[in-house]
Parts: sequence; structure tokens; C-alpha cells
Amino acid sequence: MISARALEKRYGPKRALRPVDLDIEPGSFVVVTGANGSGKTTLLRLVAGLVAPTKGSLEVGAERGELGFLGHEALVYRDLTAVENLDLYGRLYRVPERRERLGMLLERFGLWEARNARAGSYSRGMLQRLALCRTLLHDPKLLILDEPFTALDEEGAMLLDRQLAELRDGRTVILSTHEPRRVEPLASARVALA
Amino acid sequence: MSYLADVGTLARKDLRLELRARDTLPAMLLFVVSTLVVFHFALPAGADEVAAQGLLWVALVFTALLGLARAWAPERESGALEGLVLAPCDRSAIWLGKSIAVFVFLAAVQVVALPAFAAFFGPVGWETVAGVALASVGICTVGTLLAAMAAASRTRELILPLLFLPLAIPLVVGGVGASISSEPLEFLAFLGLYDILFAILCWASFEYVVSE
Amino acid sequence: MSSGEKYVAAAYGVVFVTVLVYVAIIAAKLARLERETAELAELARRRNDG
Amino acid sequence: MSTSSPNNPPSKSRVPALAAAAAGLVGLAIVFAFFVAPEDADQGISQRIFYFHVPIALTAYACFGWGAWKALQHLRGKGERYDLESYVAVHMGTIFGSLTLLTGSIWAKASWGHWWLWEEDQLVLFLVLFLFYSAYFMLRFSIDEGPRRANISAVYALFGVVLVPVSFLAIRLAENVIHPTVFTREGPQMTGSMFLTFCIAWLAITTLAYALYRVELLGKRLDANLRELREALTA
Repeated sequence: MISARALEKRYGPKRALRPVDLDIEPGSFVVVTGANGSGKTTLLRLVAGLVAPTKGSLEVGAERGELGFLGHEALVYRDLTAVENLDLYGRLYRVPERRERLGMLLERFGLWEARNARAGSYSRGMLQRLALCRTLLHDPKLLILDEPFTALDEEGAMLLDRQLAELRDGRTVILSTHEPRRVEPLASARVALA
Repeated sequence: MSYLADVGTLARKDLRLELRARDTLPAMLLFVVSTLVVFHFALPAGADEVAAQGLLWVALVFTALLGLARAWAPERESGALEGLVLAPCDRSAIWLGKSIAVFVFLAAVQVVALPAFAAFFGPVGWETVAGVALASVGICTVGTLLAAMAAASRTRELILPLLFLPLAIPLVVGGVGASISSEPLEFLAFLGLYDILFAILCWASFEYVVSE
Repeated sequence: MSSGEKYVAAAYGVVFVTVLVYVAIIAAKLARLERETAELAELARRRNDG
Repeated sequence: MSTSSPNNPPSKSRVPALAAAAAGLVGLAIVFAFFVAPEDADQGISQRIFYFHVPIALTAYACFGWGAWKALQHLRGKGERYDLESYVAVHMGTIFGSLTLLTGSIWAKASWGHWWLWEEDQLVLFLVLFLFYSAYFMLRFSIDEGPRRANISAVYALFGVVLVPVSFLAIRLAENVIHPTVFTREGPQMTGSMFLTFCIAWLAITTLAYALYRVELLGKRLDANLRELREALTA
């Protein structure tokens, strides 16, 4: 699913990611660990295609429409409601039965009551859960989660745990975190960045 | 047809954002009317009608600049541009959708500005209206792309006028020419040529402005 | 010199001066590069001895 | 640590030969411009500015075109050194563009008594281009180094090349008084030796521009290699 050879990223003199090799089979659950500044976020953004490698090669077996990316930003419009945000992405990702699917996701992540409130009025935890809905909306083959637990409230974290457990049906997950113990039982591969 | 659907989705999103936030359109309306009033006092009594026509175009260009500076504000405040770039749609649809939305705002402002100009200064002929329409297409297409470039820079809106004004010079020439020259069709054809040439270039190159 | 000749001299002079300024900039760059390479050479030497 | 520079292997540098050729040709052009070409009938001696002014303008166009060509290659993903070459070419174009404005202004003062003439199409066009390409550097220096800056600079350089004909047409349209320029539509109105002088001057200025371009490129690549060396040594 993901294969990288001496993949490296630099911004001029600054090195964002030291050369790394990857060989990830479809369906595996990869946990990326490493200190701050070791390049976890850069690696995930490279896999998502948001940034281009400076050196080395990278092949990702998922088209743009088949991968879901959750970063530090929720990537939702503050002035639109939760439903309007998900409807916008649903159209762009051509999600079949858009309305039903986004309703189900909002329900599952406990945002149904606040569905018609502006995303700007959401708390940090609710915003992260809305971002999770956006990431899972098009049922992605490859799920890229950049430290998903950091901004989540306790309830959200439990919901995410249950969600990750259910996701193992042939889907590939690559997730970076500071607390690997939490996802240790699910992990099938580990990448430690120096 | 899904390309046009994406463009429609994105344009509607911008219109809905503006209706909800209501910060760009009122600002542009007030700006253009107050600019015309300032021009009235700036023009000496004996100034002929041609000078006034020129001032109309100055007002339009700088009002457009105000709108363009806000064009990518929603994306920048929420980082949502990355969400759009991640989506499977063609990235030029992001540019086209935004251009259409900015065009709608600019048209709404001109619906007020032209009658106000006619009242303050002098009659506004069909050539001027045609010139304004054609020039606005060029302003929105090129301006939206330049605004995306400015959004990626550290200086944000400060650099947008520097990028935009040299490219707007031919539009002002075409517009003023259409308003005052004896054969306006020549100038209107030139504006059309500008729109087509630069629209194609924007359409082909926008992807590289928003992604690596 | 007639005014025409003065202007011609000015025009060619401007071109000449620009090229000279350019050469001066390149010379300044060379001096900086020379200093940097000396620094790096020292760094390399210290690395080998250390 | 044998690391040939990532951009290109240290080729047998042709720059010294290039610089020598440029110096020789420029010298020859000056000799021709002042001693071989006959005095112009109506403009007198000030016409001799023409032999440098127009070639400098044409070279500036060539530099902008070269910068756009390199930008296009960069966008087509051909390699990473095209961004640097596009940048240096545009830089060269801006220098020669400024020279065009300066010499053109001096020529306008000498021939028609004014430092600036809106009727002179070439001059006005270069003013527009000068504004446009100055913004190129403002834009480039306001974005952090990386692929994003390279892409945006490349796209902007492409806009410049489309702007040249469009602006020229706009200026020609906007101008109601057609001013007598040497190059009227049916080609140069110059006698044999004048045209020969012009061609030599043109070749000289183009060679000079290319030499300066290669020199600056070398300087920039040296910087890049040194930075990499420093990175390696201090890592």
C-alpha cells in the first residue's frame, strides 16, 4: 500500500524528515512514533500527497479520493454548520447517499444535536470529532491520522478507540501518536522516527 | 459534468459564507461609493467628462482589490484550502468556483457603483457597461489566482496590489478606451482577448499555486 | 562636448557602470565564499582531529 | 566525501571563455557604434545610443522568455535546478530591463528633449514589465524556501511572458499619437553599415547577458553546495 525508499524532506537548509524506508501492506495498522520535530507530521503529509518529497521515492496505493487525512487543523469552515461542511465534502468526494451517511457519522460521534450549529461555535474536542467525520465520510481505503488523540476530549477519545477497532476490515491505517500504548493492541507495524 | 458540479458546489459555498459573514460585500459597496465622492471633490470644476470616466476605472480596480484581498480569507482562517486540495476534484475547479463567487460580489458592487457614477458625474454608455463586464471577468480570474499566491506568502494581502496592478493595466486601457474612444469595439475585443488568454493560463497553472 | 555627445556618453556610461557594479557584487560574493570555505575547512579539520 | 553537486556535475566550465567573448564583442560593438556607423541624418550623434538601447531591450525580452521557459520545465517536473535558472534569468531580465529604461530615457532626452515620453511604446512597455518583475522578487522573497515557492515563482514568470504581448497591444491601442520609431512595420530603416553595427551590438549584449547569467548561476550553486557541506559537517 505504501512503499518508500530513502524518503526525505527538506525546506532549503532545514531538514524536516531524515531519510526513511517504508513497506506497508494493505490492511495493516501502522503506528508512527518519535519525538517532536522528528518528522512524524511531515511523513504523514507526504503520504497524503500534501507535500512533495525532496529526495527518495514514495508510492501510495490510494488515489486522492480514497484517502482520508486528519491533521492538526480541522479543515472545516467556521461559518458553515457541521451539516453544511460535511455536505460540501460529500459532494466533492462524490459520496453516494451523502445525507444519510453524514447523518450517521454525526450521530456516531455524538454531534447530532449540534449538527446545525456553526463549526466556529464548537469546542476543540467537538471540532476534532467533526474533522474525524470529514475524514471517514468517503469510506477511505487509506486512513492517515496525525496525533488524533491530542485535541480529543475523553468522550471523543473513547469513540475514536471504538472506531479504530471497527476499522480493521481491509482498511490501512497509518497513525502518529505520543502515547503508543493506547493503540498498541491494534498495531501491526511500527515506525520509529529518529 | 462533474467538473461543473464541483465548480458550482465551491461557488455556492463561497456565496453562503458571504451571506452568513456579510463582511466583504458591504465593505466593497461603501468603499466604491465613498471613493466616487472623494473623486468628485478631487476633480476640479472644469474637468471634462473623459477624466471622470478614467476615475470610474480607478474606483473599480481598487474596489476589486479590496474584494480579492478577502477572497481566500475563509480558507486561510480555517486551513480548509488543504481540505479542498485533498479532495479528488480537479484543482482548477477551486480557482473557477472562487472566481465566480468574486465575480458575483464585484457585479453586485457595480450594480450600485455605475448608477452612482452616472448620478455624480455623467451618463454611462453601453460601451462602458460592456467594458466593465468584460474587464471584471479578467479581474476576477487573474485576481483570484494572484490572491492565492499572496495567501501563500508571509506578507498576505500586502503583496496582492503589487502583483495585481501591473496585470490590471491592460484592463484599464481596454476599459477606458471602450468608454471614450470613437470605435469601442476594438477595445472590447481586446478585453475579450485578455480574458481568454489569461483564463486559460490561470486554469492550467492554478494547481501549482496551491499544491507541491 | 555638445549636449548630444554628453547624452551619448551618459548612456554608454550607465551601461558600463552597471556592469562594473555587477562585477563588484560578484567580487563581494567571492570574498564571502572564501571566508565560508575557510571556516568549513577548519570545521572539517577539527572533526578529523577530534 | 566526494559529493558532486546535486544540481549538475562540475562541467568543464565555459564561463571564462564566455566572459572573454562578451568583453571582446562589446569592445567591437563600441568601436563600430562610434567609428564605423555613419552619423544619422536627423538625430545626429544622439542616434548612437540606439545601438546599445535596442539590443539591451531585446536581450531583456530574451531573458524574460528564458526565465519563463525554465519555469515551464520546472512545472513539468523535469528537475530541481530549473527553479534556480528561472530565477537568475528573470533577475538578469530585470537588470537589462532597468538599463533599457535608463538608456531609453537618456535617448528620449537627447532626441526629443524629455526624460519620459508616453508616446514611446517600448519605454512604456518596459515600465510595465519593470513593475511586474519587481513584484516577482517581492513575491519570491516573501515565501519560505521550498517547492511551494518554486511553483509560485514559476507560474508568475509564465504570466510575465503572456503580459508582454498583451501590454504591447494595450499600449499601442491606448496611444493616439503614433511616434516615428526606427523599426516601422516594414523593417529597419538602416543603411548597410548601421545595420551591421546593430547586429554586432545585439550579439555583444546577448553574450554579455549570458555570461553574467552563468556567473550568477555558478555563485548560487556554490552557495547551495556550501550550505549542504555545512549541514553535513555540523550534523
